[in-house]
Amino acid sequence: MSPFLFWLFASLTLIFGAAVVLNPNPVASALSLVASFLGLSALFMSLDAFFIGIIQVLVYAGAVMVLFLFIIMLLDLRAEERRRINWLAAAGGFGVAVILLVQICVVIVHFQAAKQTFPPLARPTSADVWNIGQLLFMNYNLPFQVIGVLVLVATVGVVLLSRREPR
Amino acid sequence: MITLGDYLVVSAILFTMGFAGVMLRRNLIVILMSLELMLNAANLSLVAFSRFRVGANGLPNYNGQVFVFFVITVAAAEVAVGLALLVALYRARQTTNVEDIRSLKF
Amino acid sequence: MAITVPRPRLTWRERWYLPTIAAGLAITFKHFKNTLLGRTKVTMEYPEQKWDAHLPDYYRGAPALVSDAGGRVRCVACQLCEFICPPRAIKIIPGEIPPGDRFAKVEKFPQEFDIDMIRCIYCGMCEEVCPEQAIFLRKDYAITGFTRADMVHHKEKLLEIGGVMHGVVLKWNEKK
Amino acid sequence: MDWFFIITSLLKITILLGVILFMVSYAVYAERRVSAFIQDRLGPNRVGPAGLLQPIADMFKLLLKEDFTPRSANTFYYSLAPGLAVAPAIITIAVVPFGSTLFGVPMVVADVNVGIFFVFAISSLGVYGIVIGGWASNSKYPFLGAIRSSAQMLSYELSLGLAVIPVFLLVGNLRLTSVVRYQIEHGWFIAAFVGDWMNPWKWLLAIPMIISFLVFMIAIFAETNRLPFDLPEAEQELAGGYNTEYSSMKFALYFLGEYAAMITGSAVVVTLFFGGWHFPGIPDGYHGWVFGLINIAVFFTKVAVVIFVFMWVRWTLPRFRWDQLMRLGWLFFFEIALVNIFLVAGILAYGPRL
Amino acid sequence: MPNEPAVQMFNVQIDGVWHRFPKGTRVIEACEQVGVFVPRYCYHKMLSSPGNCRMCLIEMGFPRLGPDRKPELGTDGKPIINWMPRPQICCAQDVAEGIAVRTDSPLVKECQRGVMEFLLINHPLDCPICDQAGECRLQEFSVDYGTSQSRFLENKVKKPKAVQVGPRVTLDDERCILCSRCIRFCQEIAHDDVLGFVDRGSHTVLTAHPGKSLDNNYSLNTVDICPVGALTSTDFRFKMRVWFLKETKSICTSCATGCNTVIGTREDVIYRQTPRENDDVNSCWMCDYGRLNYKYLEAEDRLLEPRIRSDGKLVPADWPTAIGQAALHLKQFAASEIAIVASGRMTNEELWLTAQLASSLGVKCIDIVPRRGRGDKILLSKDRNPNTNGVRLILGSRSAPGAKLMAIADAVRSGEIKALVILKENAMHLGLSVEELARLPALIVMNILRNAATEKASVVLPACGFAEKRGSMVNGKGRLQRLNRATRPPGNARDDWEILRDLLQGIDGGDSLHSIEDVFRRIRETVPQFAGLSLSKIGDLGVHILKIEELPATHPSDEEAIEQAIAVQAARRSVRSDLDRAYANPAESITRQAEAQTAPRR
Repeated sequence: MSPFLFWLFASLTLIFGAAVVLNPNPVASALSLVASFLGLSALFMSLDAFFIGIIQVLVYAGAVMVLFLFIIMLLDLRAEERRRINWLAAAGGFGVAVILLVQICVVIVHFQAAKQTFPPLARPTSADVWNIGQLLFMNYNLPFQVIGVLVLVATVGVVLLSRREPR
Repeated sequence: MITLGDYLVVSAILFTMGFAGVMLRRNLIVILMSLELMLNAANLSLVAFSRFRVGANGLPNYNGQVFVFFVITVAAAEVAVGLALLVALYRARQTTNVEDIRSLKF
Repeated sequence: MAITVPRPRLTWRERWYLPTIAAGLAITFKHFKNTLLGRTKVTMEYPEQKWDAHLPDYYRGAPALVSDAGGRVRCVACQLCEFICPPRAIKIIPGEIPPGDRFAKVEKFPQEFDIDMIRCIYCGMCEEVCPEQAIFLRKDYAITGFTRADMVHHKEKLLEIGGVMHGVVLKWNEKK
Repeated sequence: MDWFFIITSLLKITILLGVILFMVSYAVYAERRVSAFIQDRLGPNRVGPAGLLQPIADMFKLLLKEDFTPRSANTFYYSLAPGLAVAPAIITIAVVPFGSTLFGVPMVVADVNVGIFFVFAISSLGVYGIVIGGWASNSKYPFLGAIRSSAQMLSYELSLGLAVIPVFLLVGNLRLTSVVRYQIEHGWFIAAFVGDWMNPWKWLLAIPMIISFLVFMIAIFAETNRLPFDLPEAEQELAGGYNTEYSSMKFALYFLGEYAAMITGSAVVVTLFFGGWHFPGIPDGYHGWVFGLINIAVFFTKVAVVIFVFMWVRWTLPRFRWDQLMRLGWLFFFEIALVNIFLVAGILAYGPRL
Repeated sequence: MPNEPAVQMFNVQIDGVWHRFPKGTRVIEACEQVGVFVPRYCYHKMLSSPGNCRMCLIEMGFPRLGPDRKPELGTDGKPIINWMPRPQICCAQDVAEGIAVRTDSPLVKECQRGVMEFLLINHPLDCPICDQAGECRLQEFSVDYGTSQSRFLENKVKKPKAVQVGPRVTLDDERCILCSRCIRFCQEIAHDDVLGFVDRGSHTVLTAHPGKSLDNNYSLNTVDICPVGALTSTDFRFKMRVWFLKETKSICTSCATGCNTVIGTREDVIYRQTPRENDDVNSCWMCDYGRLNYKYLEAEDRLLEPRIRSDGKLVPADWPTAIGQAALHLKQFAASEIAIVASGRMTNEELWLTAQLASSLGVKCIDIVPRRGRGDKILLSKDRNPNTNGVRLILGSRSAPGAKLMAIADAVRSGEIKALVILKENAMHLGLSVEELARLPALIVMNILRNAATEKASVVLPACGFAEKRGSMVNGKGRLQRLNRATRPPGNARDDWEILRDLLQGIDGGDSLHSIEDVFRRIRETVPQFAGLSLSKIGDLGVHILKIEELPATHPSDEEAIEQAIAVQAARRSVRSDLDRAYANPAESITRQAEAQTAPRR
């Protein structure tokens, strides 16, 4: 992975990530999030996680964010009008976030492995789908099925929630 | 060369952004999006660690990626439920602003 | 009032729709094949081939002013067509025929006679109402122009389309 | 990464892009001719011999039209959207093998190991072009088209994904070149029994594979907004749908995107079910560059036939109603595709190695 | 004999029903009063009845008298009628006691059919080119009472066509049905006996007496009363078919008589003005001078946009700018430095707003331009301002309207007056030179036409003519009458009252008047004569509100001042504009119109 591409996609991810938070318009936020996810997917692929990268695009960009956009448009959410900003709360939230960032960074700095580069792989273009599948169905079979049940429950819940009250 | 730390820092910044979004934004749907940002920041760390731990067979440690797979699945379910809740809320209150939803607040 | 259209209840076999879809595809493919092989009679190649031979006698094309055998423009600017015209396409400015003229006893003639062919709906009311048998709907239908002004038929153009009409009542003759 | 790889890749990309754009413009022409023939008309036959220069004339016409932006539109997204509609459709073709090899170079731009996932992932981004365009126009009908489009694409992506799983159960790999290789060895998936007539398992396998093909094909119709699923741009209801407010080149881009998506869809169908560039009796490119070229020609011929089917269906079937469309997607194709997976899995589990 | 009724009443049976009518009623009028229409051509209620068209033939009868000279009663207790064997004309017959009339018997119908057939024998079938078509009695009765086919195969009699019997009237003898209405009008109403019949039988033609011409000021009334298209207005001839005309009821503003009129317009072009019957004002007539005095509304020199003076030049401006500029000018000067010259041609509403303007500015110097000409005994009044009495009522000045004008002119000349507001008048009527006007620091002109004074103005406000606005006027006899809007003003010109309202608001920012009805309501509160009225209550025929006899006689000194102002106008005649000429002398204006009609419209 060339450093140039890494920084390119990292900055893409971060800039659009910031845009998500800063944009007053929900549609613009959602689109920024899509762009951010695309960058993130590229970062995943730079870590030889092709399957995860593609799943990221397929699930997040292709489905989840379309759902977001759909809901935003359906509810006709407009740009946030300027309300009275509670400066104390805003400063507090921002402060907490900064403290969190500093804390994590301190941890990373003191983490020895963080200074090492990634070791090379034996076969760079390995079929990671097959490997993940192996692991998923062998080692993590139970959690996988639990997840399936969870998704089923979520589906039923969503159907129930979005049904209009019969009048 | 790019080190593990670089990925971790990117992940940390992304996580903090999501966190700040959750803290500062007042629109529920944007809060939900910021939440996704945080989850994905965690995913990035997981994948980075997975790639960092190369096993004896010369392959990455796929446990981390399996975990990311789970996270993505759960996140998709979470978004579906979250948005359904949001729509239900909007139907009841005609708003998605958290400041307007204060029935449990003194 | 709402009309409830009775819908037939379909059997489960019919509800597969696949046979009917296949039948539909077969029909369209048959048409495709026939046209491709030149077996079907296709649309007319319009500018080269024209309708003219097929137009019925009662076809209503562009309205036009006619002259009679004596060379007189039959319109006397009575403006009845202007009055009756549903889309108000006709505009007439009447004038007086000078005393020395061959047709001076008709007294009145259209100084300007414009039909806006963008407005004209080819209804034929002008022809119906005309007391002088001066305006007729001819068979011209390809009325084209590059500007809106082009599409306004002036008196000269109308007379050109109309030409000379034989067999009309000669009302303004000497007997009158 | 050596220079040879980069140069051949760039060459492949350029040529493929050119071919796709050429095919798009002539697909529009073909659409008009096919529709005309089906309706006993002639279609465009004035510009050039048999109207073959019509696409060029159309292009100039669209280029010279006034590029109009509604005053209340969201200008940035309004301009961005047509690009978003075209890009995914064209990017997708990168992973599709359009030939065997030519001078030892594999005729695929990027032979990634998650090939079909890539196709789905990128083509699922195509919905953004439509949704953003409809939303940014700030107009009633485009917006309705956008809403319909997003719901429709989400619904049919499921069937699309599930319908191809049988293919990969058989191949055991997501790589599209592997799919083609498997079909060369074991017969095309649409008719696996060809060449192995006496094997009852292959006959049994043909049933779920044909179902899989039908579901996939129908889902592609829905994904590319082709009739009978063109609800996002239903002229009679939505006055053109998401592209109502667009004109000139922006409109042309939408048009381009729609046809590029159709071509890509056809290419994927050909690759997954019709053996890609393979035709029985024709050896692949390792046996000489002539065969390599023939392979490419075979592939594009197959694509053209599938495109014809797209058009044929469009001018035959009427449009579905919105609720029918959604019910069909969720309550019919989704289940069929699921059951189909179990069928194939069962055959694989209890049958001999196929 | 006090018990006897003033007018003797007679019992008359019409179509089997008995009615009572006063003595002297003509049978045709009696029929009309009970709603039975008898067709007629020669009869006109304002004229004598010669009975020469025979269209009004009816069956008539008298009660059978018994030996005792009393009517014999039938079994139903009603008198038995002795019907005359031949039909009678009902226009020349006055009602008498016991007379009976049948208007729809088979005999009557047969007579009507016969008369129509005879009338149509020589009448050309040239309705398509006849201007009367659409309001032609011959056309109408031919449909109602005639037959649908002609049995006449012989050649029709040829007669002179397009004869100019007068400067404004064209005669087509072939169409004439010899009803003699026009002849009688000239004799009885206009007192100018110029028309008559010559030759006999089928060859009888109408003509002007040798050496005479139908050129009196009422000649166009003959066109109105001609039941067919024989007499047509040379001015209106071949211009527009009558069925296109939108008819707006209005009044003539050319003199103080205020004849009621109908203005015929199509697509904002006035094609003709015809009198409207009002027995209290103008009967059925109006003079040619007033009738044709509308063409200046379409003149070339109409003011079409507001203009303001900027860097010494008049430049076009939009309305708010022009009004703002005018208000600014007026606010700069002291009340004693401003003079307002209003017009006797303005409506009451406009005059009231002018008075408000004057009072809000504190202006005392305000008057109108007096305007006089030769009157006649018929309709034309000596006072050529249509609303002098309105000025009297609303401006409420002590002196007679117009008496102060010369004083204002002198004040302008001496420089006492620095701002002059001229409303709907030519400033040249003040007798000032163009240079003297140009010297004024502020000259605000609201007018219809461009003239020498508007070119020197600092603000020009284009206004509406009489046919383009609504409003009310008080005529010379004290009758309040209403103007209605027939056309839209050309260009950017605006309704006068709106201009004045905006100007008023620009000066004192006062309360808003949203419609002309609001203005009238305010007049109602301030002027006692208007009490209880509204624009709609005035009605089409007007309301008498002012007793002229009770007005104080004009003071001799005022009279002298007015005469002086008239003299100034007369002196200006060598330099006046066309419009002024039109108002100055009817005869001249009519000649001018006769010349103008050969020129193309617009």
